[in-house]
Amino acid sequence: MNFDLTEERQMLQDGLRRFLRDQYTPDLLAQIETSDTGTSPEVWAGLANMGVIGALFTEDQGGFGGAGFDIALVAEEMGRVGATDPLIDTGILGGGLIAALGDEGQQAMLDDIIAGTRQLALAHGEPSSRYDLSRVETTWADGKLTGRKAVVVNGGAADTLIVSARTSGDVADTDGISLFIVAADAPGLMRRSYPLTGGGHAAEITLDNTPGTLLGTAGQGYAALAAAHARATLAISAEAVGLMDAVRTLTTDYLKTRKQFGQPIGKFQALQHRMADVLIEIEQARSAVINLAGHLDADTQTRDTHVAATKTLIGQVARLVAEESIQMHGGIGMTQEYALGHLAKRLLMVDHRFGDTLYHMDKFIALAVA
Amino acid sequence: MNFDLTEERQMLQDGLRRFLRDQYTPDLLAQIETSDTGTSPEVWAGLANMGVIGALFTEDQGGFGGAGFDIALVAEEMGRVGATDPLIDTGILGGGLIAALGDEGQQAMLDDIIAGTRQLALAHGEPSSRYDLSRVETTWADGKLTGRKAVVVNGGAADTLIVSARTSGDVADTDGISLFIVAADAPGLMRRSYPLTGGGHAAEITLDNTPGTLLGTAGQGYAALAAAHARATLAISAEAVGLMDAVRTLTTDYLKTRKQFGQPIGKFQALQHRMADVLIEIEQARSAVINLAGHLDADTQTRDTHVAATKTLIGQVARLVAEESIQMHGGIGMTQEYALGHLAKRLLMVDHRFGDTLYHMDKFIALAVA
Amino acid sequence: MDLNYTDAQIAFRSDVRDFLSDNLPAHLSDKVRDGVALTKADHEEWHAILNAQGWLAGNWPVDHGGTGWDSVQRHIFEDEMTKANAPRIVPFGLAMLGPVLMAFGSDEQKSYWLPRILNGDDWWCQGYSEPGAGSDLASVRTMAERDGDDYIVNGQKTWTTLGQYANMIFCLVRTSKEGKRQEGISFLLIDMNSPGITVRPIVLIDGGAEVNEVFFDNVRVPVANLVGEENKGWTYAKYLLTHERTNIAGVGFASAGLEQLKRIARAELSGGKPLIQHPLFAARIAQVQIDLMAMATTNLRVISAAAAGQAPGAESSMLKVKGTQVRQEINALTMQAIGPYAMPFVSEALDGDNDPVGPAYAQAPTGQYLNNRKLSIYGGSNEVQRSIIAKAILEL
Amino acid sequence: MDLNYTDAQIAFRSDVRDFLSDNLPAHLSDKVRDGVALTKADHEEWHAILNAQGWLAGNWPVDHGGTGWDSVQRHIFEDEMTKANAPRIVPFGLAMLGPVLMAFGSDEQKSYWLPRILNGDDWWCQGYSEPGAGSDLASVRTMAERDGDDYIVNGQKTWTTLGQYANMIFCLVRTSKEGKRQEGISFLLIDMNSPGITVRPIVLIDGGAEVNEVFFDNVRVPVANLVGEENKGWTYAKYLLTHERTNIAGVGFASAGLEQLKRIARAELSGGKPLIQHPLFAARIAQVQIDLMAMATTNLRVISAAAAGQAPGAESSMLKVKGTQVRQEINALTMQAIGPYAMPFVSEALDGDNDPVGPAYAQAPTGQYLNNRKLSIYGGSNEVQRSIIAKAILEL
Repeated sequence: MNFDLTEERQMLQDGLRRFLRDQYTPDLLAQIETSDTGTSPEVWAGLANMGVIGALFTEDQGGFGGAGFDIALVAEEMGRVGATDPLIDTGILGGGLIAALGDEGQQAMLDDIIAGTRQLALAHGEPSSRYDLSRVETTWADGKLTGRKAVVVNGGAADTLIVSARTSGDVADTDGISLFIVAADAPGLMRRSYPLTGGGHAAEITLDNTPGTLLGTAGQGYAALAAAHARATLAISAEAVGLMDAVRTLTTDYLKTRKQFGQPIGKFQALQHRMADVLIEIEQARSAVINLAGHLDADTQTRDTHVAATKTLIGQVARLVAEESIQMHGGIGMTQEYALGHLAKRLLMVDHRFGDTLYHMDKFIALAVA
Repeated sequence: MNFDLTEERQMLQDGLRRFLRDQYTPDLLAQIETSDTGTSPEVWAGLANMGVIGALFTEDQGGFGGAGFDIALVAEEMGRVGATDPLIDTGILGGGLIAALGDEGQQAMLDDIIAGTRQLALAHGEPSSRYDLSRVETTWADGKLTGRKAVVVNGGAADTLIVSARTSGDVADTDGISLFIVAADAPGLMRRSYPLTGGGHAAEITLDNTPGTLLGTAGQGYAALAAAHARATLAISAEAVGLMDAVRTLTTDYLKTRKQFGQPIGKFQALQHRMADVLIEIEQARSAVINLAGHLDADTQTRDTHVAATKTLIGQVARLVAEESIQMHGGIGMTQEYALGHLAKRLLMVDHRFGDTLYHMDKFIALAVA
Repeated sequence: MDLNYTDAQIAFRSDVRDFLSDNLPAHLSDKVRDGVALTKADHEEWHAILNAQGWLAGNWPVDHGGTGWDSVQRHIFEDEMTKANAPRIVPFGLAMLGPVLMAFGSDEQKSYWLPRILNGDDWWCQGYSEPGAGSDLASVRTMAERDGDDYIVNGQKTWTTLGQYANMIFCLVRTSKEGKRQEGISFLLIDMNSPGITVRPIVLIDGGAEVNEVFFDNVRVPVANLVGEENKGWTYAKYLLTHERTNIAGVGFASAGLEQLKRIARAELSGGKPLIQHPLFAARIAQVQIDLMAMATTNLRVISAAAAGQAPGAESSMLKVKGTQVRQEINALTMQAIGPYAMPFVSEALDGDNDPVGPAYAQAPTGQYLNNRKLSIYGGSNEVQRSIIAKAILEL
Repeated sequence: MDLNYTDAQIAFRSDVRDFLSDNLPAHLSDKVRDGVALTKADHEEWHAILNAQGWLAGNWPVDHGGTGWDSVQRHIFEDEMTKANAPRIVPFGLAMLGPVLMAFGSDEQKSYWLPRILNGDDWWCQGYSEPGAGSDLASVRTMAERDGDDYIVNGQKTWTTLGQYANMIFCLVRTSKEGKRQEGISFLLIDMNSPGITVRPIVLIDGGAEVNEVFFDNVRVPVANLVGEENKGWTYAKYLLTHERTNIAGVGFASAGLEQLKRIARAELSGGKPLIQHPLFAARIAQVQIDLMAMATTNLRVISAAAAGQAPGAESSMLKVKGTQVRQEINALTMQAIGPYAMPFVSEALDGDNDPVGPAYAQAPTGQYLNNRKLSIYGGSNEVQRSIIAKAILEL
């Protein structure tokens, strides 16, 4: 048992933290917010150069890591600055599925991904699927895809999409889901891209007899989707912990400097005790992320139990941290201009990807309680 | 719309409050605790003399009240001193069922009840029925009852029992439940009486070919049981509000007098704010009791919606008030000798009669959400 | 004890309901229901309709053109308004300034300003808060120095709601630095078109700009615009705050929000079934509904006491805290209900200028959740309310 | 980062498990599982078994007869002990006094008292708390005045756990009123059979009497029983408190409690189905289980840091608060699980002298819930812990 970082990971963390701190200035955040993609190409190139995208892949896949603790480390640092770069979408979901299922030709894409020259998105969720991983209505017939995909994060900027479709079975069956590689400029594909609360962009995607290439075995896509979502859940959970740390630091600093009724408001015991509770819950969240990172490659039942436990706790703590921090800041915490707003919104939106507290509580009950 | 007491009720409240304050001395409580019944015959006689038992019945039934607000008023005052007298069991459940269903001969018992000379108990719950009102396994054959009844409050002291039995239908059907009047010394009836956490006594009752007289129409007992339980739920909820007031007062007084680190602990802002939250919730509980009292005679759906809402809230606030009060008292709050213990325990046990927060939350969802 | 309304009250409710059904334009109630932002013209249209009926000034006496309603009637009126998704009455002139002028204004001020408020000739805004003051309102630093028949005003106000629409602002200004901080404050009416006034919008975390900073740079204000006596403004300010506190619980808003939440939870599917049937989500709805049922009665208890002439005390602090908790929980649940569609931020859709992403009902909840974090911050933060409760009721 | 135990640690766990399976008497583990009170003889029996194995003093070095285990081994040992429902090791001599004597006692004191602790010759209790002091331990008022080769002790201690079984007590006493309050305190070992000592049980709200008041009326104590230097006792007391804080999270207790809760929730029926299938109750179990999973890892992080030689800081305050919350929630859920049978109070059933009312598993939960309210009060209340966190970590 050892909770220290290896030397390599420590170096990656130090370098990445320094890089992000230098890059993610208020100016950059403002610039990103009004950009077309909600991200910065320069930062992306920098991340690729540092090997950060590669850290999400194993050596076999052409990367330098790929373990749960690599993903967690990278994502937590991204969260710490409120970064909006699509590491999850291009790296973990898109790249991860290609690495897991792709044939030799398809695997070749990984080099571009790791080099930062190819953007991906997973077009899986649909307007009425909510968080259900197996609910797919998009159809596949005569080599063509038809259907609608909802809130596809990075869907507007991606040049390559992984699209899920139902090739057999009932609407919510786990069997019968197939994955396809689709070029973003393929015929019949329409995208409406829009900004997201908390940063980044997503797209509504319509497919109308759009050609795609099968990725993996037909009808057998679910297991790989579930594994990719487990990894993505780890990433977003670790990102949330980074965001929590940043929000907490901002709040504690504010409590020390802001004076009211003649003293720093951090001297008021009611606020002290509430901040202590916030801190305790952040430590809980951090431990939950460690649990998931350490069990990412365990058997499916163990992995999914930790996915459910971790994401439930993250969603709960995210709300607590965001709400308490805004409340303790008072009016200034309500303004767009102040740094807190972006971080708090990004933290709140974590509960709206890869299943919310309700969804994962249900999963946990089924896996570990009853 | 009017939230003031009528003059008659104001007088009853004043008199009852004075009487109970004089009677319920620490000595009396200590004496009751070691008594065989967990109650005081002298207080009971006094309550009867004051017309307090009569206030639970309408004029038609030989009483002087019987409305929701009469029940709430009396029960709240009882709660305020942590009284253990079986007003709910003898008056509302036992007496109430006889008043609702009894023939002329059976109704004659009401005079004794109101005069305080007859003790009743409702033997309805069974070892595996938990809070389900329709789950009855006790049988009735050849004029004789056979079965087991669990945690029958006042069951040891009662001279008359109302016993439920299934005369038709499936184990949990609402149809097919019949009620019987059974003498406590009837053949085949065995009682094991024991003290309760928070005061009073209950009994495990075994019936083995025990004779009983039918009360009301055979198989049609459920509606009257449900109505009696609605009234009993109002009573125990109002009692809980009285207990909350008493616990709150004790705690605020303690916070003002107890000094630590050089000042009264009530000056610590963290405790002030938590006590403010406690107070807010007590006011919520008080309003919930008013809601139920005002809708006790409404249509069944409305009545039951308020039963469910009120008892859910009462259970939640009871736990908050009890736990926060013990915590703020520290060590002294853990001791049997100090007045808080009895009140807090009685308050906590409210969630274990007539359905707990889980049971009533379910009911409320079915009645008012879905 | 009687939870029933009197026959007269029931008849009144029926009148209000009929009026709303006949006179509330659908293009306004649709916007309110879906959380679409109202324009200045929308507000003015609705005020004019109410004024024509004589129902615009629910808390004004009849001789000033008000309704003369008691607190129960006002409650019934507000209740029906929210249920019908009517726009709320903009409070600055009607609920805030009006009562102060009636109590402390000169006859000239009353006869000039009060009719203009009813007729919508002026849009008022409130100049109370200043940067860095937070809940400590008495720390007014905006200065007003006497110069002949004018005051010269210098300083800054902030959190000025809908100041971008206003042509008039009522301000707390410092006219003396002597004595206690509360003693040198005056209550001044200022024309927003005066030279030297700059209004700068503050964008909030929901992307909206409903509040503003207002800067005063040597602004000349006629002494005739002083309300009451110089240096007595704190008294008037406190009087205003008390009046502002009616409907502090926001029961109507909460009820309307709960209805919208249930509507969405019936439409959204989770695992193929309506979300409202999900046991854990249903339990969270049930919890807030149960809390709201109790709070509504606490609110009626306070209103009923007010109708009987009792002044509301620290009870309003309790209603503020609980009301905030209930409304914010409804906001949080509604945001949760819309699932992934809580993420898109399409501000144009909320202005009605663009197609929505996802269902129409999914456009507003995230912004409303974020915006309503303010409920527990402004008007005396919930922390300040808890301290008031501890002091005034618990005597700690 | 590696969540796995080393091979050596896995082998150690297996040894512990085998030992417990072979040597833990069923009559003891049954009592622990069902929450039946252990007698003095029960404790002594179990201590003797562990001592024979050489495993009684998990936190003592080998040269004093201890195991020399590191913090991970101690954690594994405690974890297996709780899972097996073994009686906890009575901490007063082993976990509290022992380390103080080793660090600050004279050679005579070490060679006399330490073996007696291992052999069970003495039953120690702790004389720290005094009436009215609460979490303010330095306000010691029990006086020890020097008289020749003795101290004369007068005063009172309270909350003395299992003092009724003890023949020895270690006490904080005041030997000087000079200087700061912390400076005049000494650490004294006192024979409970000395003339002038009276022990009075304090009955707690669960009906049990595990704590006591201890009165000292001119009690003579040989100066030889002074540990370390006179007036330096506060240093030793703080040292002891640090050592007492291992296993502060109570992960093992929580895990055992969660298992018992699930066992009961599978047996209890609600609406004809096992209570554990009730969605709202299952969600409450899930919540506490999720909290416990995270806390167990936080605990391991602290233990692992300790094994690497880092001193635990305010992290133990976080573990104290969260550990308390988790255990108290499990207690509350267990009490809720048993339904109406939470009400009977049959103390004889808990002593094994009477038939239980209702199922056997329903006898203990109400008492345990009540008794464990103490968890957030003693050992520095959770309020004190939050203040420590705010100061030490948040630097507020």
